[in-house]
Amino acid sequence: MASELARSIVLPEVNESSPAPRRGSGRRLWGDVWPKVAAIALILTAWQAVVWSGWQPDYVLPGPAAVFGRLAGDLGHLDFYVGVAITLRRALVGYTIAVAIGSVVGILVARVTLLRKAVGSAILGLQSMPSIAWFPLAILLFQLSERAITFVVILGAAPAIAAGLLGGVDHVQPLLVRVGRVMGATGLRLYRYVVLPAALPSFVGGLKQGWAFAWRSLMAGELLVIVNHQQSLGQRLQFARDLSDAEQLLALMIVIFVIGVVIDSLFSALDRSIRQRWGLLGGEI
Amino acid sequence: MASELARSIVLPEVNESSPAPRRGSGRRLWGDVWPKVAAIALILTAWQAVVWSGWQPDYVLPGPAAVFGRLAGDLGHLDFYVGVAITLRRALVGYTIAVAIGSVVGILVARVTLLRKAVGSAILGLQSMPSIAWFPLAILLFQLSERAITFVVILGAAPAIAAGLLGGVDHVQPLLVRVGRVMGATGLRLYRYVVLPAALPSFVGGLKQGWAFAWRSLMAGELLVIVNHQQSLGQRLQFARDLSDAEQLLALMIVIFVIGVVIDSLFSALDRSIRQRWGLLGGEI
Amino acid sequence: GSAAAGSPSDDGPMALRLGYFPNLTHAPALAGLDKGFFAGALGSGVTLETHTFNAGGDAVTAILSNSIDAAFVGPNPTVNAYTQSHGKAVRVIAGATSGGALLVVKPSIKSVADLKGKKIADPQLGATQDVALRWFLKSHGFKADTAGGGDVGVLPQENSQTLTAFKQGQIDGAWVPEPWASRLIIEGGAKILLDERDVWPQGRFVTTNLIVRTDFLQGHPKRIKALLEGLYQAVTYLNSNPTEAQALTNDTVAQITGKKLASGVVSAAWSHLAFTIDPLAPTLKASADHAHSVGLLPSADLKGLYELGLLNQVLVAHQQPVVSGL
Amino acid sequence: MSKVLELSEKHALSVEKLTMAFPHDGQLLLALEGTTLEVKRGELVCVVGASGSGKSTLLNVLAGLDLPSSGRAHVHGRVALMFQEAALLPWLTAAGNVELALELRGVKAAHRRELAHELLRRVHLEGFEKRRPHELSGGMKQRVALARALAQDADVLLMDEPFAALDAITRDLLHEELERIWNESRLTILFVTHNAREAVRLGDRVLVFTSRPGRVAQEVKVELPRPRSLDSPELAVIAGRITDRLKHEMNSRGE
Amino acid sequence: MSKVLELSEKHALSVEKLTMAFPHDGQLLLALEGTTLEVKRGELVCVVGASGSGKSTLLNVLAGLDLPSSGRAHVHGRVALMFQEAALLPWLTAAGNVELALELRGVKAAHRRELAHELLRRVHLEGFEKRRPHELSGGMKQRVALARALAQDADVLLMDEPFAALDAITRDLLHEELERIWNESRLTILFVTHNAREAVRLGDRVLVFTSRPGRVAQEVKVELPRPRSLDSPELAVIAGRITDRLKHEMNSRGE
Ligand SMILES: Nc1ncnc2c1ncn2[C@@H]1O[C@H](COP(=O)(O)OP(=O)(O)OP(=O)(O)O)[C@@H](O)[C@H]1O
Ligand SMILES: Nc1ncnc2c1ncn2[C@@H]1O[C@H](COP(=O)(O)OP(=O)(O)OP(=O)(O)O)[C@@H](O)[C@H]1O
Ligand SMILES: [Mg+2]
Ligand SMILES: [Mg+2]
Repeated sequence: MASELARSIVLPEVNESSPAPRRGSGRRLWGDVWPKVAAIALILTAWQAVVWSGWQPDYVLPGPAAVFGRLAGDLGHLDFYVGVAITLRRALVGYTIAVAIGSVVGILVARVTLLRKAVGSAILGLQSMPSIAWFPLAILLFQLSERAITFVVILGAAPAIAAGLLGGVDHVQPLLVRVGRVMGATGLRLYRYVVLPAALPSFVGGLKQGWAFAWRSLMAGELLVIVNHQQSLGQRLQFARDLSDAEQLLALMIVIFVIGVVIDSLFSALDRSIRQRWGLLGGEI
Repeated sequence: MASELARSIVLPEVNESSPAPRRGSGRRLWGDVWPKVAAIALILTAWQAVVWSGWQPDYVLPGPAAVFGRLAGDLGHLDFYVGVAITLRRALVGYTIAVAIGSVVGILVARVTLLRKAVGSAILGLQSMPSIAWFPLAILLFQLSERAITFVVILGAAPAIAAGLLGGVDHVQPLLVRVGRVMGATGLRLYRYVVLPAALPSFVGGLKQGWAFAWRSLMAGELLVIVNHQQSLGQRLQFARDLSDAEQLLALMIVIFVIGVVIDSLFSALDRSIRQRWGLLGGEI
Repeated sequence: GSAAAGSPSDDGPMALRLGYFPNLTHAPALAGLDKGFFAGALGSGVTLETHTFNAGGDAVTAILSNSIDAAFVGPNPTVNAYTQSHGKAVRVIAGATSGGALLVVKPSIKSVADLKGKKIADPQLGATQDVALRWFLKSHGFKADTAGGGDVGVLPQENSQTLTAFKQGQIDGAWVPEPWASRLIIEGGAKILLDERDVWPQGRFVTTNLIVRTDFLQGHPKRIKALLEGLYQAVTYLNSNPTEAQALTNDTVAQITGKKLASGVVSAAWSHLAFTIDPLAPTLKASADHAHSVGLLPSADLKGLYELGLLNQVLVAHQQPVVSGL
Repeated sequence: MSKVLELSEKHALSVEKLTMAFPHDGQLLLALEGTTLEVKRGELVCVVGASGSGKSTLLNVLAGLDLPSSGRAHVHGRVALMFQEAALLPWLTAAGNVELALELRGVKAAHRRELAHELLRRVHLEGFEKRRPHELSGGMKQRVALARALAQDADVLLMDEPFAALDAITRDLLHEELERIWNESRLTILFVTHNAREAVRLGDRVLVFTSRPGRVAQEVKVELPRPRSLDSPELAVIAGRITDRLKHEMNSRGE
Repeated sequence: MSKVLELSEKHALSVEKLTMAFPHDGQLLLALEGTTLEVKRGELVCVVGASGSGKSTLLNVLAGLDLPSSGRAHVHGRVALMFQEAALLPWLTAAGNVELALELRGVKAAHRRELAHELLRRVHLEGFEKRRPHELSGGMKQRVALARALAQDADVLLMDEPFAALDAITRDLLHEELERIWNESRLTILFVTHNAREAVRLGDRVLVFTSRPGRVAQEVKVELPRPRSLDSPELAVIAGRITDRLKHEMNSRGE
């Protein structure tokens, strides 16, 4: 070690470790909740401050009070819930099918070299195709039916899901795959028992992105078929825009945002349980 | 081992390994290219077959010849290239800023527990907000300028990029983090030298999804600011749709698709180089 | 009516930001810009900045948020801009286009009575044509609910989609503006069941008018008057040179949208349109009332919407009859 | 085919002029060069060699995981490989890892749990069935990997430094256990270790590898009666000879 | 503070009634219970213990990576830890891994390359500087990890079975190298191993751990003159005593 590595002179430090404090579950919950509450309060305050500053007239940028008033008004109508329910149902149906298709395509492309070479790079091409480009095809194939909407949602979400899975499979540790092969797992069994579980974290990431794509495609797709007066969220959003109704638009944005947050918490729970299993939790970075 | 594990009687198998054949680089290239060519040929044939079947009149579903004729016509005009260049410039500018913002937000949310609790779940909420919802805000903040478009693009892409980074950081092997900590890396240095490199694969995945979001947001956002004589792709797409011009729409879809494939090949190269470094290549799954 | 005295800022160099759609129904705007009528009338002190829009909602958002000063828009966005801003933000200062909305149907539908049980498309729930269609159906004793049911199914959807759906036989007819009506006729083989002009007195109803921000109007009356002078010339030009005007309009639209309409479509559409600087205020009011009575929109008080003093000054200068608001 | 079958009566494993080159930086690194060896059915053969002499590479080729650059490697029957790293699947518990091997071997679901627990008991891990790999110590992981390899119930067992992370006592116990299992079945074992005494303790023969590129430098037949004791002087003598040879190899070729 | 400074003159490392419990399945598994030990500045102390007896847990706590359930662990000065797994960063080359440790220690860029190569030479890995971890053999990885730990140039070096994957000869060479480095600096080393002879070969003292929960069962002062030879009979005698004690521990507590 000699001279090159001569230790720099440091005053002795004391690294002292003492037991970690334990907290009650009530306090833990509060610890999870208050930052969110604070963030919301902060945003509302800022928003209100901008409104009060008179930067824009209130019909262009309405204040929180007006928007939440409007939202409360919306929430007071059964119609509104029916509309949200319609949208959510469409989202779930489209998303479920997209998950199925995306997974199968993802596995096939990952597994079959020929297929990967043939269509692997088409995935991002498909993903970057805006929903409206599919509208004419959707109508051609499914006429003016809900299925046209579902079609657009699937085309939006499935590539992201396939991409997530493909990325996960590509980054599986080769050692684990070798373990599987040595244990006699080949072909689909190798996938089922080793590759897919190992790719799960990335797949969940893809599912999350897929949801966002599905949802955004749906918001556009709901304008394809306006079947009835039970206004879906996408329609409402478009009408708010057509009517330049800033209050309504903001109220709807809040609804969409909240739905996104709720869905996120589902994915987060899934992700946490995976990380728990894999022993990726607790190591505070 | 005795009775429970008594080996099933199998005829002796012969696992024979012999040297892997080597191929010339010309043949390798061809091996990469022909599946794509075959896929394209297949799709064109199917398309042409559908058109010939007379399922739909040609003004609803034009054939490949008509569409490629139209595309060739478009490609013959300087205008077209100018438009594509404008769109690409906007995409790059918006995307670059989104990468910067998304990365910073991703790191902050990953690193600062308080921030994660406060806004972590807002990311999917933001991601699922359709671009059109941002239009009024974009106009408010930036008037009818290019910056309004950029704003919409950033809001589309940044959450996906942040989510990719966040997911990557969450799934870094704790052992590697511990190695970094033992070597004296704390705080930002731990991130710079250990966490971020380890999260790179997932980050690249996020970048890819972010690009798709950016691009789709751009296609919508380009309708915000329409500059005469300089038709961006988003505008062309909208006008093709407004005019029910199926030929033009399909030609544009091809252009968008090709751009997506080209961008994908950039990301794929990046991803391959990462996998190469990490030793994730070669282990045929 | 406070447009008499110009404020000092009304003389210096300035910019006027004008919005319009690349559309046949915006021909006065297109001609005014392309033939230089606006620029000529405004003089060299005013830079004319133009913005093209695709949707009325965006144009209104832009005008409400002070991103543009004036815009050619349809009656629907006009009412929205006025009511959303509690009657403050905008004023209608002139008309531009009248007519150009038709009910076209499959040839098998011979009379209004045949509409029973059919599916008719229109551009958008609560839009002018939607209101007109529902009003028309109601006055002919048909029931049409907003759920697409009733004696006649009303299906609001985008115009481009309507064309495809009609060609495929998914709908039986549509109440749409030009050039869609003519495209449905020429490309889709539809025939005219009703020209909306027939249901209005004197066959005129507002399709496009010119709105301006109230502040801008009060701050720059001279400029607005000049703009109106330009518009007057543009409308006169359109009416006196129809053939040339058709070609010009088609060309300008093509410059923006990248594709010319079939010339047959333009001339057919042209015959259903009329260009007039009269904003036809009563028809806008009537349409809003109809919307209220078919249960689509809350009743709106549009009393202060029109501000036609400057327009009338221009008309008087050209020895034309003056027009009136509400 | 008949020739192969005939061969297989005698040899469980045969390697002929095996060469393995890894490309790096434009050059080729020879991990194995012209390696030739044979293992008879039911034999327990140990391989010792310097670090980096290609032992793991040889096992990987034999397990069919890598293709050699040239030469041939035959294995007759089903192969199990215990990797140098424990290589447990992180999303499965200790028992789950073993059960997966059983499942892939075709053991009915009803038996798997019981069998897995029995195997874990044999490697002295009762009570740790439900733990996940990250909750196990280094030696425990390696023992789970051993249980998993045994669960495969293969004809040929390739073991890559299986007891490197174990203390002397546990290692002793597992030596006995492995010997017992090997005695009871007609299992063929190729056992890589860097511990000459362990090699002599277990092997019918010990193959000493040259330093990189790896080749069999010496073959030592161990004719001591079983069970042998790690501490017996006869064993120490043979082990000493092997160590000397290894030292000679490393000095002559440079490491 | 002055008391601590005073202490630090004598002790580089002190552990007092350390207890570490891991929750599992509603129960607590005690990995360490009431462990107490002290290591003087410049001392080289070896720890032997059964698999799963909490050795790695102890080192992790000492390195400040984990918080104990109760008790105290002091380390005076900067600590380096060589993990039981090689734990190389997979995206860096062998040299890159070492250079990172140098960089984080504050070594100027100009010197890093040279120093890293020198350190790799010391662990007998010249020529492998540019290889990435997946291109190295198990023993090579462990040697890179050693070089990286040395690169940290810490005051206290914690080593968790650092030579487990090495053949006897390479291990011998590295024993000498480690002894030399330790001699030349005032480095304090806590060396975990499962090899009693290695412990006696290197340690001033050898601490024998009880089986789980780990505690110091016996302290053996090794007073043989240095340099010692692994094969010397005196060493074998002491190692034998340690092994016996270990066996006793494991039998009495059950493992
Ligand atoms: N995937 C690879 N790419 C490049 N080189 C490799 C690869 N795998 C092994 N090598 C090289 O081959 C040589 C032999 O490696 P191998 O792992 O077989 O050694 P070993 O005998 O098992 O050593 P140890 O006892 O240290 O585990 C080493 O020099 C190593 O660097
Ligand atoms: N993160 C953890 N979660 C739960 N249990 C753990 C964890 N880490 C270690 N243990 C348990 O603590 C005990 C001691 O583990 P440790 O790794 O310290 O053993 P060790 O003495 O290093 O053993 P070896 O010689 O096998 O490496 C083991 O029973 C292990 O199962
Ligand atoms: Mg090896
Ligand atoms: Mg350990």
